[in-house]
Amino acid sequence: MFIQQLVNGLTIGSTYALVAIGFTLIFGVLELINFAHGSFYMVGAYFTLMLMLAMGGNFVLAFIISLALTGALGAMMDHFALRRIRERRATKDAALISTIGIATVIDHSVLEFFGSETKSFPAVLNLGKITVGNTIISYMQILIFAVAVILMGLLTFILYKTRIGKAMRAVSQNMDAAKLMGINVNFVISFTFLVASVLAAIAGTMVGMYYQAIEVTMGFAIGMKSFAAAVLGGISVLPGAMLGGLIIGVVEALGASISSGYRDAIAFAVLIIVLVFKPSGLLGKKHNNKV
Amino acid sequence: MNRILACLARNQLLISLTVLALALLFPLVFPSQYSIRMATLCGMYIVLALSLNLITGYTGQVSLGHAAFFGIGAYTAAILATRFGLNFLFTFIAAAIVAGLAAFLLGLPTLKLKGHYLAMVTLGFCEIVRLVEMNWMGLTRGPLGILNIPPPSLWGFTIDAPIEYYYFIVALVVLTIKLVQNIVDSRVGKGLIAISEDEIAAEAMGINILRYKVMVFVISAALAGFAGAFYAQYMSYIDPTSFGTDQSISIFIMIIFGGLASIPGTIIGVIVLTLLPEVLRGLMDFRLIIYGLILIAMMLVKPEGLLGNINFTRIKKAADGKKAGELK
Amino acid sequence: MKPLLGIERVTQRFGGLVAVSNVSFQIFENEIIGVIGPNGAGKTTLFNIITGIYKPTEGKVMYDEGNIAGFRPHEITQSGLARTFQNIRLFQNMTVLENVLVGMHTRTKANLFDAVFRTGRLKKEQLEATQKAEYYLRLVDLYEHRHSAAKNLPYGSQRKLEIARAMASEPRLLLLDEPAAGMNEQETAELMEFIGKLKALGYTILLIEHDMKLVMNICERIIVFDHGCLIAQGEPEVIKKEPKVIEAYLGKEA
Amino acid sequence: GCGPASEANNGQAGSDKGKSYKLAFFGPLSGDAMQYGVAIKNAVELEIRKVNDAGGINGVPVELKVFDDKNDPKESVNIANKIVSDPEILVAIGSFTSSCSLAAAPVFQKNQVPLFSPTASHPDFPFAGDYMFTLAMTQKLESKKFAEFVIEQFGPKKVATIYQNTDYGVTANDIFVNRIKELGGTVTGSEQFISGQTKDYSPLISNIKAQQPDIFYVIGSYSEAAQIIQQAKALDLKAQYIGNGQLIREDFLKLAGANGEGLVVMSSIPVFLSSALEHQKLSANTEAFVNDFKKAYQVEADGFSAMGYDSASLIVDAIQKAGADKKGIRDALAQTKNYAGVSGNLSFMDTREVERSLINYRVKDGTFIPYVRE
Amino acid sequence: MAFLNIENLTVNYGNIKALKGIDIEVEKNEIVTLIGSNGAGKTTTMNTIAGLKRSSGGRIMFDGEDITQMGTPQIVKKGLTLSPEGRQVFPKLSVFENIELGAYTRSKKERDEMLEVVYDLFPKLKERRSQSAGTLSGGEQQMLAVGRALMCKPKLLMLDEPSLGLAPLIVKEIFDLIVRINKLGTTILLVEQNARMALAISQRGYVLETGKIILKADADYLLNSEEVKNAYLGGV
Ligand SMILES: Nc1ncnc2c1ncn2[C@@H]1O[C@H](COP(=O)(O)OP(=O)(O)OP(=O)(O)O)[C@@H](O)[C@H]1O
Ligand SMILES: Nc1ncnc2c1ncn2[C@@H]1O[C@H](COP(=O)(O)OP(=O)(O)OP(=O)(O)O)[C@@H](O)[C@H]1O
Ligand SMILES: CC(C)C[C@H](N)C(=O)O
Ligand SMILES: [Mg+2]
Ligand SMILES: [Mg+2]
Repeated sequence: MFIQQLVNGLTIGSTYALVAIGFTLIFGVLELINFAHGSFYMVGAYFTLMLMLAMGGNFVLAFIISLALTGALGAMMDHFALRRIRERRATKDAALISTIGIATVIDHSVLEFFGSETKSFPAVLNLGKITVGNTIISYMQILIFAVAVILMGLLTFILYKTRIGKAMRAVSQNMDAAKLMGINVNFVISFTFLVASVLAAIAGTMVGMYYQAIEVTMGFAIGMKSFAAAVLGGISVLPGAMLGGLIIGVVEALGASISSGYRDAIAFAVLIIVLVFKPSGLLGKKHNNKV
Repeated sequence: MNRILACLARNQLLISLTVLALALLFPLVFPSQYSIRMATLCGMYIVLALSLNLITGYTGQVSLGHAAFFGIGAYTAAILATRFGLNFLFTFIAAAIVAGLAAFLLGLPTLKLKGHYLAMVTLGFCEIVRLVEMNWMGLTRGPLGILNIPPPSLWGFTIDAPIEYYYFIVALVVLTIKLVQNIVDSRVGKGLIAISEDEIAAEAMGINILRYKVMVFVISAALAGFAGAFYAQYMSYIDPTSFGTDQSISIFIMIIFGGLASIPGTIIGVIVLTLLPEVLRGLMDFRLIIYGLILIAMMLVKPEGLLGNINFTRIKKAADGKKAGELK
Repeated sequence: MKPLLGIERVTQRFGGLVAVSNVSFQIFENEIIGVIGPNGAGKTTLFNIITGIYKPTEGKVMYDEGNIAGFRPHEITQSGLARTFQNIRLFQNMTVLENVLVGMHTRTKANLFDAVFRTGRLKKEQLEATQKAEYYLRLVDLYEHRHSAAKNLPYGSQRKLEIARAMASEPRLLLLDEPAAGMNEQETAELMEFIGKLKALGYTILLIEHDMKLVMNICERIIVFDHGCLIAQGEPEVIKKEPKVIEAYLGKEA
Repeated sequence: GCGPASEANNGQAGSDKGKSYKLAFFGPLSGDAMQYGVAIKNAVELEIRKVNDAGGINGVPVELKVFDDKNDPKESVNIANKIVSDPEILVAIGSFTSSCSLAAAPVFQKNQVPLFSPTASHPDFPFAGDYMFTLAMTQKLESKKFAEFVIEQFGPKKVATIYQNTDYGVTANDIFVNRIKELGGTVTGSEQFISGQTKDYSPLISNIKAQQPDIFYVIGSYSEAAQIIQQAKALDLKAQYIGNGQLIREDFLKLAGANGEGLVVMSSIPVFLSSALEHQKLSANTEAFVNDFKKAYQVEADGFSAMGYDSASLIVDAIQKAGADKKGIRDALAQTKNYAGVSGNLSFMDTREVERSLINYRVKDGTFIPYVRE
Repeated sequence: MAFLNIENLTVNYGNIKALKGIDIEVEKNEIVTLIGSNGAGKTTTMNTIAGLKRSSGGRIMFDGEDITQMGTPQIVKKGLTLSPEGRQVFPKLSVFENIELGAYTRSKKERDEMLEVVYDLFPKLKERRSQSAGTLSGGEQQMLAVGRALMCKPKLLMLDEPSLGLAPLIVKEIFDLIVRINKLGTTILLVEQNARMALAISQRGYVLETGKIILKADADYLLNSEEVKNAYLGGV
């Protein structure tokens, strides 16, 4: 039973981690809480499902087109809604409100087009499950976990080892200086949004497949949890997002098995307590800004 | 433009009095229950937004959990009024005290956190409070909410008619504005703004940062608790759904939209954002899409908010200074 | 005579790096002391220790006979020390005047109660504070700009504003971290004169500077750092000729 | 989405200036319960259209004001205030859930405006005041009957429940669980979830699984129940799954897929799904309603819309008797006895609620069929 | 036409006119110094040339091309780079990563080449290559800023107060370095408070006062002009 709850928790946690990674990416580059991230996650899942239904069940093609569309949407969001704010050197709060506006527009457009009812997501991958003693683990759970780990690794590689990754990190700290290095700041940021949105779409589709259902509101709740996960792990540290997601998931599952009503409260309480003792999150580096 | 602002700045008192007069005359011009109700809710949101502005606008600490204190106030008042039949002096003051106390307990260990870490903590706190409201059936009746909360009454006089509520909230708004204005204009207020600008420098100027932050957090929460008490007794019904993170975020949007650290900005921001969905009601299902687009457009055109970056006191001083210079 | 400030065997480590290593020295009332040394020698770190930004790994900071090592910065300011920052840290969006008013924080008393009820005490104090602030601004020649936002001042003026802000807390000991950086020679000369005036007003001053003309002209005593260690200390004439200092810092011709 | 939720002003009523009987409808027309709300609204509009086409009530047309409360109680309080501030509105129909109806109730009661909910089943609702009516059998009766049915069919077994943390869910669960215990069954545990918060029920299901119940009762909306059942199956929770009337929708079958197979659904409201209709005989007026509804909206009517339709009909009748007099309408409504509604035979008890008999179903081969003991 | 040719450049900050129509020419392989007191507009000039600040009038030509409307990254790619006032290092990146980013527009080979040169010049940076730049001392950050600007092997290097906060020994080294890279074919535009040393290595100089060029002459002339001495060189 405990082991089963652990497995449950790790699965929920992997879905949080999956979303948190994209969230963290935007945060790391722009120090921006992207409130629209959950909406991209939702819209990615909708694109995949709707395209698949429209194309007679060709999942792979639908998935690829969905990633492209969601990614493009993310880059467009930056281009049309955020770039100008940035160029006017406005506060981060303005950009944050803008992302809330974008989330509202996306959510309600989807609502308008597809309705608010839960949509069933056909079981595309029928992978089956394994039973170990009393514990049941489905291959889909393992897949979600694996994808989260792989994406985290891939992104860490991009951020730390590639040219554009280094540019991303530079942009986050000083835009003027980054321009002086010859970095095309707007391109780098739009690209970051593109990557983050693609990640969101992957997560949305995977989670949709796992629960075999998607709905318009799916982004909000998970958005909040993945924000919590990112912060718990130490914002802008990718492995932190992963770790934070898993911890929140496990705490939540174990908490739910004690008191289901307070399940989220327990997860958030743990988060607050951790931050009191470790103000920059579990893996976050304490930056004693030299004066 | 600058001249207009200077003119506005110089006639602050006159303008304030005009606005107040307009507010007082409002129900006579728009007597429908609906408009009075909208105006009353606007007033309540102004109190909430001004209180959030104290901690987020002036002190620079992003709080995404303001609805928690609003809710704590509302529940405190509702429980005291329904269970013990206490009059509104007690319910309102108790609401403010309990909310302030909660802020103290939360703030003391967490207000040392920076930026988004604090945002997350406050957001999480809001969620925890909502879940307590949702699950502590014995105290809050959980999702059933508290019904039939009596209207505020004192010494036999009961605030009952919509118009009485309206004047009551106008009075609360005036008090809140005065309170915030006085704090901001004082030495304490300067300290708060300094903290929002540069914590290390502020500390080096001898400001006890944590104490100031906790203090202003408590005041801000107490005001929100006050607004909560009003809400509970005005609505006569409360349930946990009114105090969730979405509510926190919409208060947050209001203060950014109006302009951080600006009292007139906050007031205008609240009014615009409260009325906007009503005005757009004709667009039916599209109205929230339009609402979102307006938020985005606003941030593109004026990212600092409607009246952000406009400090009337400073403009006035500068204008006065210039005038004095001309005389010389 | 008792020292105003006594640094006793202070060490500061950052991970493996020893930024300040077992340093001791004393400062007496109404002295002007210069701190010099190569880049990264530990001068600013020393200031950070004295003003409570860092808690030293080892050692004591005796001020007025008490050990203030590990006190919070605001407590230290309260007790009569004030500083400027090497990397300017003004309240960028506040006006020049407001910056100085914040500097007076420890010397004004109005509390929340006074603020909320706008008591007579508050009004009186506010008036006095403004007058005093304007006095400081006249001292550094920024009175004309008192209503512009600090961030709009040019670099050199920002430095002067930092000094005015530090003075506003009425410190006994003023710590200036590279006050002349970003000033041309003419402005530096003016600054020297100004610091001389401060001494006449009774301030004790500890300053870090790389401008040797300034240091050699106005400091009564100079302390030299290298690699976290105090390698020499004495009067300018002596320091100028000290081979260790020439090698590590001044270079041959200076 | 669904057609525009316009403020319907049907027929040629406009020509007769100012003279009309005004009614209000409010319910969830957007948000998570929108499907239910829209169906009810459509049925109400259907009836009013019919009345107006036939010349109105004694020649006076009926006008309907429609409001969307998004299944948010505070929104319904707002709407209630808006409604009562218009003295011409005689009766309000709404809302769908108990939470919204309960929140709005005091406003109507205080202003002496009858509030007629087609579906609110919280036992407290009728007690909010004598101007409150509901066409649902309240939980006090319904959930009790569910429990009795379970014990009768499956014997005094081990029962576990999972329920939605709302007014409706909490009471439905409490009453059901207590009755089971009274009847000698064991309740191994009850898990609650908060709607919209998460889609992952596995921790709760794992808990339940560890209790090894024989019967697993799910109280939630059709989409939540579909998810819960799917996840329970994935975790190999072996038990008889049961649910209630909310689940009787095509969409539930679609979402639940093969996992729905074998589910037993207890209901106090009728079902008109074509799959179920094959096995059922309807009364003439019910059949007419089902056909009209389908013609008007191209979707099948459900039990909730039937209740909405009946609400409107009863109110029209009452206005016929009492005219534009709120108190009179209230009194006339309270008199309702043995009314042959499309959702069944309706009589208000003293508490202005109705009693209904259970109609139970089983999911078989992807359709609902009337339940027979196996 | 000169290598860098600025005509009638005006720049505003809101209502403040920071530059009121200035003309500057820098010939290929020259070192030109811009002096002026506090707030004269030196930094504004540099930032505008680099594209960080938009001009409100006038024209900037570089290497025969109009760069007035170009974005900073494009200008940098053309071979014009700025070591900005106030250092502007990337505080959370390591020293090495900062330097490496300096060569963002260059090939890996060129990067490695220049890395040697910069490390050679500032051994301190090599020693601290994995420390995060934000924790360097003021002077160390200044070295980093200059080193980073060198990394892209610019055709024209603009330095805004490169000696700020540096110890006397290092100041000398910096000026030696400027001469050295100039000899290797890099044109230099310099803003310095240390006007004496700056003019000593320059061919020509401009004096900027409240947004206007008030004097333009050979460096030797400026060094000996009484007017300049009194206003900027501390009167000696
Ligand atoms: N917070 C910190 N973390 C790590 N290293 C630090 C930190 N603060 C200072 N250092 C290191 O300690 C050394 C001393 O720095 P400090 O700022 O005191 O030098 P300084 O003497 O003021 O130099 P400068 O004249 O260049 O300003 C430097 O090598 C610096 O890199
Ligand atoms: N962001 C800004 N907003 C408004 N005014 C500004 C801004 N930046 C600079 N200024 C003004 O523009 C003028 C020129 O400033 P600039 O920084 O170019 O001077 P500078 O010659 O570099 O001075 P310093 O030697 O102090 O660095 C000054 O009057 C300054 O106040
Ligand atoms: C949830 C629905 C079945 C409506 C339910 N009867 C209620 O009272 O809330
Ligand atoms: Mg230093
Ligand atoms: Mg400059």
